[in-house]
Amino acid sequence: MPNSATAGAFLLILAIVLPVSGVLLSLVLGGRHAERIALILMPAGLAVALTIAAAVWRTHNVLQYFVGNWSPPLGVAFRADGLSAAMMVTAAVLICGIGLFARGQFPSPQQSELRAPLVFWTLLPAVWGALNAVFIGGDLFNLYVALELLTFAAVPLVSLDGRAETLAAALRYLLFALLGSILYLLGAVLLYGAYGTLDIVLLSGHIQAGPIAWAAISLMTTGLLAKAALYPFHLWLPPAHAGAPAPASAILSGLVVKAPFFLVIRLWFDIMPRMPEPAAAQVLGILGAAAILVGSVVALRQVRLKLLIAYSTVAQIGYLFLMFPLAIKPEMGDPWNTTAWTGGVLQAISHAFAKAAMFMAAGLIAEALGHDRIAGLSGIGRALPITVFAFALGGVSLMGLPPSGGFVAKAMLLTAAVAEGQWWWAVVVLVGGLLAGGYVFLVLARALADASQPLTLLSPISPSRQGVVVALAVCAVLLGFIPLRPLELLQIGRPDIAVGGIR
Amino acid sequence: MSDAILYGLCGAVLVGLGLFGLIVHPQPLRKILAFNLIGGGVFLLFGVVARRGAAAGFGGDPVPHALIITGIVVAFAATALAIALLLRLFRETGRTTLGSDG
Amino acid sequence: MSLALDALTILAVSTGAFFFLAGTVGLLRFPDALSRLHTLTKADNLGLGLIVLGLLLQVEGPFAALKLIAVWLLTLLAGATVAQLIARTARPGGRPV
Amino acid sequence: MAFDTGVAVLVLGVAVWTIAARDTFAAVVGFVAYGLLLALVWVRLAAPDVALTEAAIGSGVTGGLMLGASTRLRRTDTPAVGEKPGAVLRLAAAVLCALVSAGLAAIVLLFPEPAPTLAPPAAANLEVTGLGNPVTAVLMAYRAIDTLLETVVLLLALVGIWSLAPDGIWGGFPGPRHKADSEGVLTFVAQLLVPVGILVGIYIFWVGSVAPGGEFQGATILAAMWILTMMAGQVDAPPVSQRWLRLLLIAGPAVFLAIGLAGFAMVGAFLAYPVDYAKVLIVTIEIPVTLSIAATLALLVAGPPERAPK
Repeated sequence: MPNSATAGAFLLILAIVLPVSGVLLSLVLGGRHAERIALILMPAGLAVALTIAAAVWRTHNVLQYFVGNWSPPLGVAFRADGLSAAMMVTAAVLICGIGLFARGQFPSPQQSELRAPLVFWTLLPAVWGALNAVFIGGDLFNLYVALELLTFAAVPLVSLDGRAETLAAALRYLLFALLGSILYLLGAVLLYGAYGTLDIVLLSGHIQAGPIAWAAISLMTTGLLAKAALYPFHLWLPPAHAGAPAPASAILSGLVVKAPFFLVIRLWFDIMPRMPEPAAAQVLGILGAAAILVGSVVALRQVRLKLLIAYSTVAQIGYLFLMFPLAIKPEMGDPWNTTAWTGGVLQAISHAFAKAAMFMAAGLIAEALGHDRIAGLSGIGRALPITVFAFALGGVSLMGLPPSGGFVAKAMLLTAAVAEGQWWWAVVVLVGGLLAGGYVFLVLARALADASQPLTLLSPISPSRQGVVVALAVCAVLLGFIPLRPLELLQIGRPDIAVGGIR
Repeated sequence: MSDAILYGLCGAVLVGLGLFGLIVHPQPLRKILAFNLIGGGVFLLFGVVARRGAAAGFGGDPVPHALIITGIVVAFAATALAIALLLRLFRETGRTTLGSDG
Repeated sequence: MSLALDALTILAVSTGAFFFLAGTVGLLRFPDALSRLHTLTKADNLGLGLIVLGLLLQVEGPFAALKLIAVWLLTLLAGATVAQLIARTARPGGRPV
Repeated sequence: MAFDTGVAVLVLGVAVWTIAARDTFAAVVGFVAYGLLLALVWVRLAAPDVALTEAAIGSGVTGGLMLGASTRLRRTDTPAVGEKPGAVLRLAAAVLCALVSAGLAAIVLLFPEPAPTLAPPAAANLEVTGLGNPVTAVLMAYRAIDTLLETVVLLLALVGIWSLAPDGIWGGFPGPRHKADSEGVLTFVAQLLVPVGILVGIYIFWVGSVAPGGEFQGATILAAMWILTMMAGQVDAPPVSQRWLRLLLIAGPAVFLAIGLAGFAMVGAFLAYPVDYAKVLIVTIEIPVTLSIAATLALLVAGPPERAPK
């Protein structure tokens, strides 16, 4: 870890300042300018994310920036390691895709200003900036502010249509998120009380196994789980993600829930790498397994397409947490199982693409039919073949069928489960894959069936929007073709203990 | 037992009390109140940490003090958003609860 | 001289505290909103005035004294206003504020 | 010590009241008292800056907001049968929460001695910032990025509240229109108090660079004065589509960002100030930030647009 700012690290500041300026400008210029500003930001932000990833890859080191030249513990540091860079690129690509898609859903009128478009186009860069701040945050309190930024940007997206049920969903989401934040903050307070710093790198040097550290990590993890909607904190997610407009659902399910998961990784693998706790990791794994089973089974019983996809998110979040029991070794000082770790992260990234594509496909279908009841989907495969194809591609990744990002991720988790002799996780992964296959086929079988009467679409669906959805779904599949070497990006900046290579 | 420890214990109890209210009250307004109660407890614990770190001629560590101020303002913003959502929900449905379980 | 000042301060502050106590007892004991308001505002205004008076004898410099007097006046204003507003809503048939 | 024990017992008492009271309105009144008592605790913990913030925001504005909400929800206060959690769940929750409290209490006793602190480096660098109040130095220099992001958090909360307006009313006036009553007591108070309040607000903000106070506390008082004049019906809340209002709202974060970026040119780092101009630049940021926060807080209280634009 470098102990001063590194060259090129000002890009980290840009990754936050660009979207934040976008929010301010959108608000003051208003109307259709908000949409224009968001569209201008998209390529710029993507370029920044790619440049950061390239810099991390080239230097094979962590990019680090001390804000205002104040070094921690007094100041706040931003750091981008390989994991941050990968997540930032994921977020950037997805935001660009979702933004292009949303132009058809939230068009801004020429003259006047409409509520929903202004709010959406202002909050889109806000979500982006908050995500970037989470991915590069090096200070636990700064991360708290970033999490709140993310919450306040995400909650209004849920109730954008103003219906009573989405208002209730948004309120419930907000209450869970607030509980999560305050528990997270409480843990950070305890860590400051014990070690006098909130900087992640400094903390990882000082932290000792003991009651304070354990209480702090447990509180923070619990808070983050409430925000990530891991079972049994999952109840708020389906109504919120299913009730939001399609582009917002894609942001929420694809990206927003990944931020608290990302921070759990930070806590468990960066702050306390030298004090692994297998028992606690098993608990996370069990919750993950329960999420996979409960989420998948409930998804199978849904009658509405968007709710089915939302319950599938509950299940897919479960996979992320299988990484903890598989990657953390029982003996102190053993290297992690890097395969499991990489598998978990790859699952987060490929699920982001797949789920965003599926939610937007469902949005197009609902726009065309005027409803999203699964029983009434017959014939849509003929009417919107590209959209249904995109949905199927996303489903392939969810099931973990080759070739897809989901396949590689789940294969890595399986390999790790076998290598670690923890075969029961392998069973969970396989059963979860079968159940996912069940609910995806449930939808596809309906969609591809012939309609009893000719289908009339309420509104024509523009090919460009369908193209965006397919492109994102293809990204999820292409992740399966990435050779293993680029995955080493994820290992840049891992503590030495993690060096073990991908087996 | 010093004053700081006394208030620290007070903060610990406040967190538990607020958490209880957040879990058992069905009305969102009471949940929002309970959330603010927890917030007060967490900030109080942070204030105790600050007080224990009194040094360099200051009565307390100024870094936590600044962070608490930031936290109080953020908690207010959260409360305002939650109440606005609740009032709108009430206007739409006439209900003050979230239904099944919230 | 300072001994006399201290004695005066103690006297004034104690009397003020007594009025606060009386006001609080009245708040708890009186039957309806209007008489509760009556005891609360009257006693508190006088009680606070006496306490400020007692403290004025101890301040160093005119600026601090000015601040204390400002505190008293602002509390008077706030108390009177809130009492008015509560009284209007409490009065039977009174128009809501 | 006896005094502190008494205060702590009182704080716990009103907290229990806030949770246990049957009537929501009574619970909210308990919460306001809780906030005021906490402000007293902050003074005892040698944190006057926090005490001011707690009294102004934690108790004052938050309490006012909740009082308003509870009166609007009052008539339908009783929870429907079956929505109250059962005895078993309540007991389980009570046990869980008691364990959390006990654990936290144990940790308070376990904190290391001597306590770690950042007070020495905060004091050592105070001169570089040109400020006299270390809390303001943390907020505006050492950890300025937190404060910058926080101003954006407030803005997003406001956008979120505005997003709750019905579609046809977008761009309209927030909240109900309060009728002016020329003989009303509120009008009288607004006329008398607002000039004084504005003066006090500016003073609290200004003194923040050397003594307890600062932009958040000052801004809250300014916001309260604006709310008072709105409630007295002397001015109406501005329609949310007004360009000047939007400018006022973003002025703080925008100037903050601009001077932060200028730090690249001046000192070579974001949000870094050249030593000779540090105080001038910080005050230059604080003035618009105070105004923006005041406007944002007042509008957060005013709520979403409820009346169509003219």
